[in-house]
This record gives sequence, C-alpha cells and structure tokens, in this order.
Amino acid sequence: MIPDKIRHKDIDDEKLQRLVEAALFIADKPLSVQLLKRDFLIEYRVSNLRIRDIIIAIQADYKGRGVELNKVASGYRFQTPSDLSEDLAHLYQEKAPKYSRAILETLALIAYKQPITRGEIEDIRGVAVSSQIIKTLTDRHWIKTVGHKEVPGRPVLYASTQEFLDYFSLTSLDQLPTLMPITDIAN
Amino acid sequence: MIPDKIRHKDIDDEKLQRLVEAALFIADKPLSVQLLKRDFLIEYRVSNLRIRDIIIAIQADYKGRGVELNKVASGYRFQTPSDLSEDLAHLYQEKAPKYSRAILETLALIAYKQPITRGEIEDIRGVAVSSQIIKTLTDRHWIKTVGHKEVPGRPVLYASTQEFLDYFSLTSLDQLPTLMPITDIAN
Amino acid sequence: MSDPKTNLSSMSKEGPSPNAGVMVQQVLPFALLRGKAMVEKPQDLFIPPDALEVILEMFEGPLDLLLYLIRKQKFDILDLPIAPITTQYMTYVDLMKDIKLELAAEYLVMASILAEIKSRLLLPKQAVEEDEGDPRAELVRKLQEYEVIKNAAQNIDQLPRIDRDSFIAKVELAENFIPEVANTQVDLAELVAALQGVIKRTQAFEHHHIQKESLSTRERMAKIMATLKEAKNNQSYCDFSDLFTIKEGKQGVVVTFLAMLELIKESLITCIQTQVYGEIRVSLPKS
Repeated sequence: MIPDKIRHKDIDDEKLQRLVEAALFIADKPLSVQLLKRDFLIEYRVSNLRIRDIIIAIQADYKGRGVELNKVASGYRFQTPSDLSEDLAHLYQEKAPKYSRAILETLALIAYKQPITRGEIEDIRGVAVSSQIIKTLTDRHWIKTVGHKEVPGRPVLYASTQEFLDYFSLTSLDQLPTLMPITDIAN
Repeated sequence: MIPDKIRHKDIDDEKLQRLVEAALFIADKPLSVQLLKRDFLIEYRVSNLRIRDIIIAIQADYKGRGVELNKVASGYRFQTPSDLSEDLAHLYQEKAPKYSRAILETLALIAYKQPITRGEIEDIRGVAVSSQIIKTLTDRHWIKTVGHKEVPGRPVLYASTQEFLDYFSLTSLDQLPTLMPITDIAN
Repeated sequence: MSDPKTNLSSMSKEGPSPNAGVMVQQVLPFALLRGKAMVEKPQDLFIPPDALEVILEMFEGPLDLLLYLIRKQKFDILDLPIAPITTQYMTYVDLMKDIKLELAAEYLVMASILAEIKSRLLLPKQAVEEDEGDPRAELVRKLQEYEVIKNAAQNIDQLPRIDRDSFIAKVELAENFIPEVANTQVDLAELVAALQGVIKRTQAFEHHHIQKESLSTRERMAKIMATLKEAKNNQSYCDFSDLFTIKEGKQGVVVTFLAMLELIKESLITCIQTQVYGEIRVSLPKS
C-alpha cells in the first residue's frame, strides 16, 4: 500500500514527545525508531536523531516512577521497574494445585504425633517421604525441626508450628479433632 | 477465605504512587479503588481516601502528555487523549469494528429503555430483531439479561453492562447523550 | 483498503445533502451501485432494478422508510399527510414486489395500516373525531418514538470509542517478574481424613489411640525441644524450673512433667544435677 498521507508536516517537540509516548504505550510490541517513524509519524518530517532525543527525554521523565521506558533488542517499550515485581505479583496469583495425599498424611502425622522423625512417618505410612514433601511443608511454615532423636543417625525431629495452628484457627494442638478409635473407623 | 498474606505494612506516598501507576498500566481492565486495594495493595495499610488522592495526583501528572488517566464506569484506566486519535488511528483503523444501524438501534433501546424485552425492541423499531444482533451484543459483553418480564411467555429482560459504558468511555448511564425531545401530538 | 470504501467515507462527510433538516439519513450515500455511491435518491422514484435490493437494505424497516419519505419532503410528522405518503410508500412496495424481492412482512403490514388510516380519514370528520380521535395518532407516535431511537443510535455511534478514538495504554512487566503462586487451601477436615486414611492402612495406631492428653503432652514435648534447641545456641542448657509456666496451673505442670519424662525415656533430652539440691539442668544430648 502506498501511503497517500505522507505530508511532511512540521511537528513541535512537545507534540512529538506526546505522540511517541502514546505510540509506545499502545503498541503491542517494542518500537524501534524506524517503526515509530513508519507507523506513527509518517505524516511528519522528523529525523532519527530527533526521535532518539525525544526517547531519551521520555526515559528521563519516567525515572523512578511506576513504569519505565527500556530498550530491548527490537526497540523501546514501557515496562514496570523490576523493584516493583514482588508487589505486582499478587495480581497474577496462579491458582495452586491441591496438595497430594502424601503431603496431607505427612502433615497429619507430624501434627498428631510430634515430635516425629521422617523414618517414623515412613514406617507408619509404609512409603518413603520425599524431600519435596518436607520442603513444601517447611516452605509453608507449617512444620519445623525441633531437634534430633538420639538414635543411630540422629534423625531430625519435626513438629508443627504456630503458623500451622493459626492457619487452621486453632489455639493449641488440643483443639485438633480427636480421632475416632480405630475400631470405629473400620466399620 | 482471608488471604494469609495480609500484613498491614506501611507504605509511603511515593511508593504507593509508583505501585498504583504500575498497577493501572498492567491491568487488563479498568481498576476501581476496591480492586486496587484487593489485588495490589493487600499487604499494605492504605485507606480508600489515600488511594483516591494518589489517583488525583497521577491524573495531574499525566495532564497534557501522551496518555491520560480516565475514570470510566468500572474504574480508572490509562488511555490516549482524544486530540491524538487522528495521529494514532491510521495504524489501527481495521481494528475498530463498524456496527450496523440495526445493532446500534438495538443497543440504544437497551441502553436508554432498560430493562427491555426483545418484543418491546421490535415494537419500537418496527422490525424483527435477529438473534445474531442479540448474540453480537452479548458476546461483546455490552448487554446482559437481568430477569424475566412477568407477562405471558415470561420474556427475557435486557440491560446494558459496565463494559458497554467502559467501551464508550462513560462513567454512568447519565452520561449518555440526551434523547431528542418529542413534540406532543395532543394539540 | 479498497477504493469504494474510501469514497464512501468521504462522500458521507462532504457529499451533497439533498435535503435540509438535521436528520442524518439524507447525508448518507443512498446506495452503492457498481462501486459508485448514490447520495441522492432518484427524484422520480425510478430506481434501477439492480439498486433496489441495496436500497431496501438502507432502511431499517417500514418506519425508517416512512421517516425518510416524510423528512425528504419536509413534511411535519405531526401533520402527517397520509395521502401522498401512502402513495409514495406503495410505489416503493410495488416496485419491490415487481422485481420479486422477498419483502419483509413488516413492509406489507405497514402498507395495510396506511391504507386503513387513509380510508378512515375519508369518513365524515365528525364521526371520526368523536369516536377515537385522529386515526393517524398511533402511527405518528410510533414514528416519533422510532426517530428518537434512530437519533440516539447515531449519537452512540459518535461517542468516543476504544480502538477508534482512543487507545488503551499497556505496559509489559519487568523481566524479573514471577507470578505469585497462591497458597493451596487445606481444610481441617482434609487433614483429619488424611490421618484416618493412614490409620486405616496401618496397625501402628492400634494399641495407642490418639487422645487429648497424649496430644497436649506431645505438643509440650515439641515445645520443650524447641526451647532447648534455642537454648543450645546460647548456654547449651535450660534450668528445669524455667520449663514450667506457673500460670498454667497444676494441669500445665503435670503436662510439662509428663512430656519431660517421655522425652527422657526416648533419650531426647538429658537432665544433669551439678550439686545436691541444686538446680536441674535440662539439655539436648551432646552430639
């Protein structure tokens, strides 16, 4: 398509800066100086140098604000500053997967039988407890190590935490539901 | 469920302004004060009034620039000012859909006379309203059903949505253009 | 972009307006015929057959067509001249029928309404007015009501629109941005169910059902160990008496004592008395 709109109109710095700023904000990809000229400034007579100066001016304007103008491989684009990433992460909460039965059983055993070693958990569950399970529960601040059991190998002892109680709105472990005697469960 | 991340940390005005600015730019919909608080500021102790003041400060900052912070029905969003539309539009002309008179008249009836049934729309327009028109308007989330009219057949009642107002940059139905006056036929 | 489209948009803005008045219908190109925009409807009502279908599509229905005829001839809606309007309307309808266009039923219904109004107006004036008033009233009201909406639709079309008049600003997230993963929600019932599952599968709990007392003892055991672990970093032991909280009363003291006995039995703690009647020092076993 031959652009029939090329007019080579003059444009003052203020308008040029507004136009470049708007273009960078609405484009769905980074914009190079060439792209800016071709897609947004085709009607105006502007040198590459002038566009570059305008970009530098915009970059200075946005220093220390909520967004910043960065140069990436294919051009310039507005991005959020990296120091805000943590705060902005909340919006994009990914829904976490449900915990596996292994995790829940391990947690239950630690809660009800604390302090307890990994070996003891494995004995009761009859299967190995992966390090990932312990890590998940530790990262969640629901379990902690409280010492070592004085048996060969001195295995770590696990117990539940205050945060565990807080999460389940319990004031103490006493409030954990009393389990039915095993004979009842069997029925 | 109460998120377990609520920490009620303090935040200074400068950081708050950066965070709100960034949030408004990365959100894929307009953000209300409530949404800002819930999705971006949950860790901080901030009053609605303070957020509103920050928004006013940001609006002032962006006066006369390439983008402006506007209030629409469902919240605040950054968009390009109208005086730049001509310069920006030619690249995007194909993106803006054109709507037929049938669609616009149906939309006008729903917007101005809501809640309204399809039969009532047909009565005023003097022609049948095709299902395609209703589907187009529903797919665009401009109209929604709000119940049934208690007449024989219990026809569906339609009303306009916040997205409809957002799309046309309106904050409320009050802002719709005034209807032309009808000269009374009594005399 | 194709040429006719460009023509269309420029014609709609600058093309000659055949009629006065504020209605926008007239300034729209009337039809596209072989790529040329027809801005003016032929005055003599001769319509090239090719164009008829397009022309019909220009109208949103009989009300729209009637409004067009009224406005075109600068008639006043309130003083609707039924006779000429009906004649013109019928000419259109007959033309459309002639070329066997599938005519929407609404156009025929309107034709019969017009015919009826016309015939009632021919009745002696007195009888009509006393009975039901002006027979045109209902049609006039409908035309007015439709015109309001037609106008409102045009106004909505002029409202600033996203992607046409205004564009949404958006920015990318920083490279170091990692979406937060929400914490998995766990229900207390799930936890109980999990343990019951274990119990079902194992005999480990067979002889000692978990009960309230043992629980608080176990909790205390964990607490003592945590206290001792902390102490280990400073002075490596705790005084026996420091492990009791007087405020808890007799029951608390008993629970703590039972917990300590259990811990000693399991060799999880050691107790040392450095002098007779001296303070007992409790510590974690030396590694």
